[in-house]
Amino acid sequence: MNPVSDLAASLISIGFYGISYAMILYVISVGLSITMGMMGFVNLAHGVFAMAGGFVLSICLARYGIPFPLALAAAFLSVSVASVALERGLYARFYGAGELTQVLFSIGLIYVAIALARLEFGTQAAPIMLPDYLKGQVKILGHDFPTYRLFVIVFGFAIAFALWIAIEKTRFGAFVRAAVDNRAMAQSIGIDTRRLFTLTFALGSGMAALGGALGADVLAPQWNYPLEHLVYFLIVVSVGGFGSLHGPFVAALLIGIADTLGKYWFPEFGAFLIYAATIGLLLWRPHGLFGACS
Amino acid sequence: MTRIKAPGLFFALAFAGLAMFSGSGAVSAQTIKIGVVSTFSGPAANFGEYSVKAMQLYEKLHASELPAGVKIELLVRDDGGPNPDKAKQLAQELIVRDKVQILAGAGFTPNAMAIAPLATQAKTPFLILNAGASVVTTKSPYIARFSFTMAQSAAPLGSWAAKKYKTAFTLVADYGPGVDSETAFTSAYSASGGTIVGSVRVPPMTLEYAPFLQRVKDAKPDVLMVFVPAGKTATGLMKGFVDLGLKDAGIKLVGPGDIVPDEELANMDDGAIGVTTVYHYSAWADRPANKAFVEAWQKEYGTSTQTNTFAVSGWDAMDAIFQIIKAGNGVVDGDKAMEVLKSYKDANSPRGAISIDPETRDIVQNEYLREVRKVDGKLENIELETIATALKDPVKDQMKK
Amino acid sequence: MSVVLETLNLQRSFGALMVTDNVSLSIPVGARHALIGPNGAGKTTLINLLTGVLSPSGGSVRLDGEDITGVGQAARVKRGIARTFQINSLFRNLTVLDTIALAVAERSGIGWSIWRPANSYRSVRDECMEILTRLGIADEALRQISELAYGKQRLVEIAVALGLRPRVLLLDEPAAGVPSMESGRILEVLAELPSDIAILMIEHDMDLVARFANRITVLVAGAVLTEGAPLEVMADERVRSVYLGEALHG
Amino acid sequence: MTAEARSAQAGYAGATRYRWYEAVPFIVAIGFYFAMPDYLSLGSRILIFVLFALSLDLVLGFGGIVTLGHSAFLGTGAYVAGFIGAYSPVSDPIIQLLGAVLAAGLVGFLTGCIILRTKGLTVIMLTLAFAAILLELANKASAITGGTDGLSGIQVAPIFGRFEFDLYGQTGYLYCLGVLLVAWYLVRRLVHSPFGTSLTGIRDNASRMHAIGAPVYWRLVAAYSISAAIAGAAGALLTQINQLVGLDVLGFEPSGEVVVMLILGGVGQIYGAFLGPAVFLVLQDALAKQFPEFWYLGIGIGLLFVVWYAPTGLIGLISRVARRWGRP
Repeated sequence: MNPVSDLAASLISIGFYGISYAMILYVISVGLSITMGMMGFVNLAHGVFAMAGGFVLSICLARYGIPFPLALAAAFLSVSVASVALERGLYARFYGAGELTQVLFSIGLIYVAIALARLEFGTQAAPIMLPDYLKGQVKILGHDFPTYRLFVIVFGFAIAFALWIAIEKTRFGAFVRAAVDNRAMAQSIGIDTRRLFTLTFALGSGMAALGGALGADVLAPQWNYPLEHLVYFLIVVSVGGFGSLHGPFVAALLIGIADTLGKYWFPEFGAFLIYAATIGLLLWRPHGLFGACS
Repeated sequence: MTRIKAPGLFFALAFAGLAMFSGSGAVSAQTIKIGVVSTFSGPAANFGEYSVKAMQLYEKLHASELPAGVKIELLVRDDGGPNPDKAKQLAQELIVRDKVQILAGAGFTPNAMAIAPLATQAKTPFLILNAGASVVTTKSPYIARFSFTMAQSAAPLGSWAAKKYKTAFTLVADYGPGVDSETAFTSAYSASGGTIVGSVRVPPMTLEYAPFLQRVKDAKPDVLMVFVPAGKTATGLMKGFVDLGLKDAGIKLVGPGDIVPDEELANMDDGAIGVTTVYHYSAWADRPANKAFVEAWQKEYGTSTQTNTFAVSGWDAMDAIFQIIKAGNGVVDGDKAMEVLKSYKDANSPRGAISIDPETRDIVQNEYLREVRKVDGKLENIELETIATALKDPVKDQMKK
Repeated sequence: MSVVLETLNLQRSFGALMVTDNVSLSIPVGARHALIGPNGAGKTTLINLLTGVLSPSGGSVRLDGEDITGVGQAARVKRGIARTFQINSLFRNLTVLDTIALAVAERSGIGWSIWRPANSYRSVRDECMEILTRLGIADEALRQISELAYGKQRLVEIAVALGLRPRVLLLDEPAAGVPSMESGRILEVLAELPSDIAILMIEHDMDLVARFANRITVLVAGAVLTEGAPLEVMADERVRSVYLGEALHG
Repeated sequence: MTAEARSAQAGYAGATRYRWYEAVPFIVAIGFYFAMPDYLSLGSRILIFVLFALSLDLVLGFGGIVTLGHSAFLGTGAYVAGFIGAYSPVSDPIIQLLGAVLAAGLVGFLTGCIILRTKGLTVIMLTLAFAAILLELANKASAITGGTDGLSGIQVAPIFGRFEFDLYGQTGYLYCLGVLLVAWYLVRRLVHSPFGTSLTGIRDNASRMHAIGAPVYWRLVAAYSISAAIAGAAGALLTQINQLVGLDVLGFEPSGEVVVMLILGGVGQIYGAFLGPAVFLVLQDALAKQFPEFWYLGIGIGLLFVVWYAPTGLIGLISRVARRWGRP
């Protein structure tokens, strides 16, 4: 027995879990970061979309036996489409409203959503039946890793890359960046911000749904989901700096790994570490790691 | 000048609106009112839902046994979770406004503690349907418990585990029930010659157990005792247990029955197979009384729903309430009702023979060793043996000594 | 004339961008000094450095010959430096009177009073009304800021600064966005200010500058291009080219 | 809101004299005591949340600080009053109350010094984080706080040695009303003072307040500490009425709900803090009874309705309606 290699094995294992947890947080939160940054909308109800994604995945898998990749896509698409209706019908009205109104509005939305979720799905968490090819373990360099967690990590990085391409290299992305930087300016140079907002909102909600579905195996879809995990999403967004694209990625990795390692080494401090770290980080950089410092 | 006149009007309306909600009206003297304060919303909504369903089912099936003309009215109130102030307010209103003769409920210990002084002041019998901290029954002479105490399952589990496994690790949620079961397990396990090689307390709402389970894996115990809240947290733990290879490493997962609730098994995956628990009830127990109970339940609420501990608590409590009503011939007097409760016995409860300890007013019941197995493609809690018969609350027993 | 406010080699950079580049200014008592320059020349940054909103990367600020570079914003106000904002920066939900009273109250040290009702401070109210009368907007005292015409809001901006009884007044484009008819009114107001107040004004309108200032500093790309009497500066070729370019852009 | 209405409230040109409608909440509360003796428990809960919302109004409504962690102070007050009642021989409710007020004020001062260095969303996150840390602390220190089982065995003597807390909650109700009356008077004086006016100025335009030389940071810290102290009083009342403290007082729920209640009622107008909790809790009580399992739906739709039709809260709605009727 070699204590050093034992420790290394433990750390690799923990780090792996930390990263996969981080990817779930990232995919859910990145949409919130963009909508908050661009529209300045304090959307506390972001978790509703993540929950919806999880439920859609669960229904697709359990009730209709739809293959897993299609079910993921269905979660993204259905929630995106539904969110367009919400954005046009409800959110758009509160773009100019103050922070407080937006807080109240989104809390109202959370209440309605969790009540509906409870009526439809009951009080228990929805079961997620993963396909066999995502179950079990994969051996890499002598370590066993759970296949699904590996999938989550790969998927998360792929999403991050795809988003980076979409925002940095496309015309749509250029518009989004312009609108995040300066909404009035974007409008004055002829960008249809109304449509841009709707599209971005749909993308952001769709990402949340995708993250909710991807993470459903860990953060089980249950009716009180939007309130239960709200704080974590907010932490990722605020530490990352809202309006930023890579901010949430780095913040999620930081929080995912720090949280996991912290719990491994100092389990007695429970949830302290993550909050203390958040306070420390925000005092050091009040606008988050990648937030606009104005 | 603008005068803001209407606020006053609105206040008046708001408070006047209250009056409309107060009209429960006069009822015939022969209606026995039972107030249930439990949890029907929030993460623990199962607590109240199952108990009340069982109480209603019992009432429906046994209505003919009541003295002629006597009816039962259940007044159900939601405390929303561990909210002692809310629970107290609801109980107080049930007592002073609705004039309930019997109180039942309390999913959470703090809620039970908040209601206890009211039960004493109003001399209203208060039947505990879930809260499991030992101390609860000492808070009022009008309390009788129909659920369980944490130590009732954890202590026999410890003694049993010590006989089969040399070293143990405990992992519990860092809140009352978790700490109670850790304490009871640890002392019973050590007393029977086992060695605890490590323990960790985790935040109650933990979903990702990898870091904690890695610690367990590092310590290489023979057996891991866990207590975490039922539902997705327990599911998450078992997933992690398999994913991190603890199961393959030959570590045995045991715990109080709360970690594999009957109603949640359908949502758990095969990782739960082999989990061994000690509990006072299983929906799959083959006692005739239980089979009848489950059959009646599924006939009423559908075959997709399971009976569980909350249901059996509600069922037995309703049986006791019927005895109180029958003994008083339709009249409920607090002190007399307590006498009935203290001598309450039922050899034929779905969970086996139970009684109320006249001294502590705590439940006396059997504890069963169970294992999660797959039967016809579904997970079930299969009772293997009765490892404790007519067990009193071990904590109170110890305090006496 | 004794110097009240001066800067020595003042520098400020944002990253690699030098927005204030070795600026040395000296404002004597009673000065009517204008600071001009094209957009982005760093004029507002300079005011922010003088008032302590920003801290300089190098150099120093002196008041009455004393180094105040490290002194905070509030303390500088206490020592007599007041400013107005280029874009109206008022309290939308307060009345004109309250807006000015806030300044007067801070100056007279009652801002911490938490027990006596604000309206019982007669002297504060009287002083506010006196300032408003001087600026000719006493009629508007009880109206909410958000209901006021833009030009009047500019006057309130100045009134707030006057409420601080400044010795040095920094005006950031006091007539910006005001139609030329009304800007005359603002100029009148400025002309009536006590002569012992030193005024540094940022302004684009060369007409206004010519009527107001007895000394002009031209700032380009953060650095002082030239400084001198109005006629002298306006005759300067470099200034003309800068302004011609600006005019073409604008 | 028109200029007249605004100036009638506070400020240097404002009127500080009392208007008849300001007495309405208290008249209603006293009327309630006599008219609905069976509902005093709900009534006390409403009064306590009014007090809590009033404390929040000071920072959120007047100071413009958005917080989702105000339960930190409710909880501190509740636990400190509980500690005094459970572990010291002092069972006098007034002393317990004062102890809670001081402790919560102190915690407010210490955390405020840190939190108020930042702005906007960061403030929200920091308040959340501090409340979460206090909750963890209370959970970990279960030896003295009782953890999730709650802190019990709290001795509360009769008020002034004469009025005992009774089953019907009469004493408790009047006691809460008395404390609320005192707090309301304090807050009203504060809001009408130069300090209060400067808070409004900071809320509307902090950089302007800097420019007129106001010590913005310290003003906010002071307001935050006072608010925390009042929230602590609400916590102490909760403890004394229940003679038990549950961990939930430090949870996210009271923080979130009190914000909802206040915005529902209307921020920055004192009386919104009276109306919001009353409506919210009465609705909750009624809906939870009709549909014990789904009152969230009702509350949610109610909130959306208010946001949609009454963005300035119910008080704003009422004054709009009043104006329309007042000037046909």
